[in-house]
Amino acid sequence: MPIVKFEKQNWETGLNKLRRAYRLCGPVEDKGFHYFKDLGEAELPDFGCLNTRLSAKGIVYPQSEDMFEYSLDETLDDHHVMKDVQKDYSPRIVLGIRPCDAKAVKLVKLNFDTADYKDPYWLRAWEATTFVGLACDNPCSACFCTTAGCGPYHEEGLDVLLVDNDDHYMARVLTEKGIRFIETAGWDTTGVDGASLIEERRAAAEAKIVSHVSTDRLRGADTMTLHAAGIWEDISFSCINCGTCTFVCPTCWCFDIQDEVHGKQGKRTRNWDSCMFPIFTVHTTGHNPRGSQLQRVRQRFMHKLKYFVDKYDQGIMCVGCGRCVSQCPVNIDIRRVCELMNDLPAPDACAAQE
Amino acid sequence: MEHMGIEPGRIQFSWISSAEATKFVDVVNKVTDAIKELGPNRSFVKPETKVA
Amino acid sequence: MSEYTESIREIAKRLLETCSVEMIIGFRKGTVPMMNEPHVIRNARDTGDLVWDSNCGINLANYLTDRKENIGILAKGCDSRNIVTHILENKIKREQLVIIGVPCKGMIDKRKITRMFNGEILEVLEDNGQILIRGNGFDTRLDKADVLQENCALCTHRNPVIYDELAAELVGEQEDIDRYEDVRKLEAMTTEEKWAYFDDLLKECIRCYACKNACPLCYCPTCFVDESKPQWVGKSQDAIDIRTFHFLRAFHCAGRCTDCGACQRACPVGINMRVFTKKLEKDCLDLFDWEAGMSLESRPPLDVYRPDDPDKFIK
Amino acid sequence: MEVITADSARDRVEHVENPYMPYPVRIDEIVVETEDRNLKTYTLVFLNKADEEAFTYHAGQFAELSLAGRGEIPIGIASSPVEKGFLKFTVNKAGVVTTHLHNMKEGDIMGVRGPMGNWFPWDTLEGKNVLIIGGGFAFTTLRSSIISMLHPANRSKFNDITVVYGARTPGMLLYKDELIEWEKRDDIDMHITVDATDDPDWKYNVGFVPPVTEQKAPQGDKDTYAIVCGPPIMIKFTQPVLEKLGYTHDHIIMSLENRMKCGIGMCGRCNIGKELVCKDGPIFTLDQINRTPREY
Repeated sequence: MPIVKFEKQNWETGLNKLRRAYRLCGPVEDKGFHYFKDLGEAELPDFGCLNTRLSAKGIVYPQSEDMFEYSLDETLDDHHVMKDVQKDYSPRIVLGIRPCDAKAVKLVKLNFDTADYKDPYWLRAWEATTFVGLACDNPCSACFCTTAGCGPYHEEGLDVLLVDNDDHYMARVLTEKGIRFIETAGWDTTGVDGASLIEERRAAAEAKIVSHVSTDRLRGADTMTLHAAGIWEDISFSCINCGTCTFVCPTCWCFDIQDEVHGKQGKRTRNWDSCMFPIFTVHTTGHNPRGSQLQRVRQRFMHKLKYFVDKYDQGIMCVGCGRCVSQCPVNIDIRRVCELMNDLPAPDACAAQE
Repeated sequence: MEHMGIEPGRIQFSWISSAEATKFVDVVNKVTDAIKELGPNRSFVKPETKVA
Repeated sequence: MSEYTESIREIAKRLLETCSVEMIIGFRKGTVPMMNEPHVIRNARDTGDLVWDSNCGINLANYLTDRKENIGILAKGCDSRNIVTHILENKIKREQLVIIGVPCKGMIDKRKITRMFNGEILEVLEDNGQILIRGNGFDTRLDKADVLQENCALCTHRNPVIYDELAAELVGEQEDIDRYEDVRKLEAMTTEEKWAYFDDLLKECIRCYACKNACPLCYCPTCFVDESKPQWVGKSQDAIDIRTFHFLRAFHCAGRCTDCGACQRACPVGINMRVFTKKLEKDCLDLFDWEAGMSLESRPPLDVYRPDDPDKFIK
Repeated sequence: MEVITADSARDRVEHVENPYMPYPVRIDEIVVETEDRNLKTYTLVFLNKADEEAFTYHAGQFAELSLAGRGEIPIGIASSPVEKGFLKFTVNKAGVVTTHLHNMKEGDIMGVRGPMGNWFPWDTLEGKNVLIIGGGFAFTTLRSSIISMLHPANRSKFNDITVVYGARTPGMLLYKDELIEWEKRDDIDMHITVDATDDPDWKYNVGFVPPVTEQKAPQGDKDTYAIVCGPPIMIKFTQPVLEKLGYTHDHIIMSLENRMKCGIGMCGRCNIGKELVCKDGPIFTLDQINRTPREY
């Protein structure tokens, strides 16, 4: 893969050229936190942030999104018939997405792009987007990406990986989309042999990661044993059933579908949902298969660390971004839970044979 | 409501016994007149959901 | 306040060993700086896990709702007032509880401290009214008084109002505190300014409901935001729906809120939704001379009638 | 036995377009099924002929009924693939969507999205004895199955067909005319039962489904499969009866229900373990269910 180099002083000029062909989006500070936002005229992404408060998943998968519109006016020919909503799927660039968030997009794609069904909203937004990543030289202490199948210089899901190097950026161009990004920006790029430098920097960044998880025994663990294990009361006691962990998580994808009517005009929308909410699974009869806080907390961790592992064979459904760790209001820590699950002794041989 | 930016006077309270029919009519008239004078509420309305 | 830890462990151990309670609800040491995790101890030999410092801001009354066990619970001033409210509202029985009062010197504001530094904070310790902060590229000391949670800085009820045991000597209450400067500022705004202020306040809300779920008052089996028959509020990220959620939630706390700060502390995007509840709190104080959860003997203002009610419509 | 998952669904219609888009349909007929008027059967006709052709399904599958302005609800398909030109759904009035549906009238426009999920393992059942056990209003996809199996083109594919179907009272039985018709046939062994009745003319069984099953059902063996659909309490007491009769857990087939939204395995709420009830199910063998957390 080609590596090119361009001066930082030309960054803004390049972005201005890109604005003519793309919608730009990047991290912007607001009231002390960074969020991915569409960049206004002349607005620059702030690459100084450690990471954004919310993950980048909302770029491809907005928290609320219209699916259909319809009319209930029976004098119209097509009343009560669902119609597609016009959306902007013109090309877009996400600047400064961290490698963890990019890998997460790839994991989420497993859910929305299947052999049987394709989610048109997610896929079209994804196809329209070029992911320009920013390598992570100052990982946070809550990050555990290297043991979660990712890393500060990880390339999966990215079209370009930018490495900040003093007065210039090194860019590892990974895809066709990435080539178009570099060409459109018109930077004065020199092909360089930066592989060894990037490799060095990667090793240095990875060495800074202080948190780890062990996942080696999850795949082989018995689902029913994990599910019935005694660890869950201790893990779930403090949970207050808010959706913070799932909403800040780059890999959580659950959603709800809602109809809303104003006068005779209606819309069908979908909104992020959370397995932490009691009504997530409640039946019309009132029966709730996951009625207790313990059951819901267990579902979240079992989904990420066991069901997903078994279903897709692509590791855990977590990229180690550390957001849920640092933002959980009651400090439930997935690193601790993962260790507990991984360390759970296998059922003894006799029980397994039964 | 007023604290978060709704014009004063949109919410009114009254205590009317089920026996006080005249008072009820009186109060309803006064309230409707007062609200008509304020005109339609422009801020706290949701004519259509606005999402992505 | 970390010196409280030893005394709390001793009391907890004694209560469990003498079978006075089946469980102790307290805190264990957190896994990230400035966080502790609410924790339950059921066995006397585990009481060494309990800790107390300036990072115990979660309101533990939240964990009592409808519990059947006999419980020992740690209670700061605000926790104790919410326990009183829980008892008054029949969410727990006084006889079930052994309240371990923890005279409080205030909790530190994680978010405020985080914003003071450019790099990441790696370790926070406390030492005699000072907070020691070590991070990427800095190592510094701050006066705790300067980094208290907003509600703690304005707190006038640091001592538990109800307790069976005490983890330490009672502390002096803060005096000459102007609790409502922010509310008065808002009250002075024009209608349009108020509207714009709340628009800006709420624009980051992601409806994770951490505020309502961290609140010990929000224990309804089905919250109005979840109710579908009828559906009271839309579920999307529409600004009006978000505002409806926040101000209706605040109404449900009228006359019950102790300004414990749990909602603001829990919010992942840093919204100060206390500006809703504080207005109601101030009104309750001004109109009815009422502060929530101060005594088991008096009924809250919304469930009593008084001939001298200040509102004229009710007469 | 063949593991029943969507992966083995060879001839599924792939919705490459927009799997959330319902086909517009018209309510052609509404029949009140039960004396409490809480169950109505809707016959739906596609507005576009092409949609009808796209909607190829198997007995045991479900679809999302879509009501503009109210939402969607997953309902088992009660009509059979051998019945052409319409779809039938029997709907219990329970929640927001179904209550609104019960207030709709013939001629109204609504939507259908599907077909969804897997189906009863018809390939495996070929050449076998089939015992069908149903209770209450969980008889919809069983009706679909019976109609399909009795169809002249299909009947010879199966050996003995035995049906035990029960409801609280005679007035609560679904599809009464058809039940009586099947009762008269000699190529299906019908055992209709009610929990209780004061009707002196009632000529069928009285008693709960489990004991009636114990008396009337054939012994289980490797060539006999049981399909069980009904309320949880019926399933709970039927399972030991079937075990006693010699049915192994991989010969007991059940249809699960869970709260669903998307119906296509994406919204994430209906899982039991790693299986999604909407896409990997709703049909599972008891053996499969045993290996899954019971979160349904």
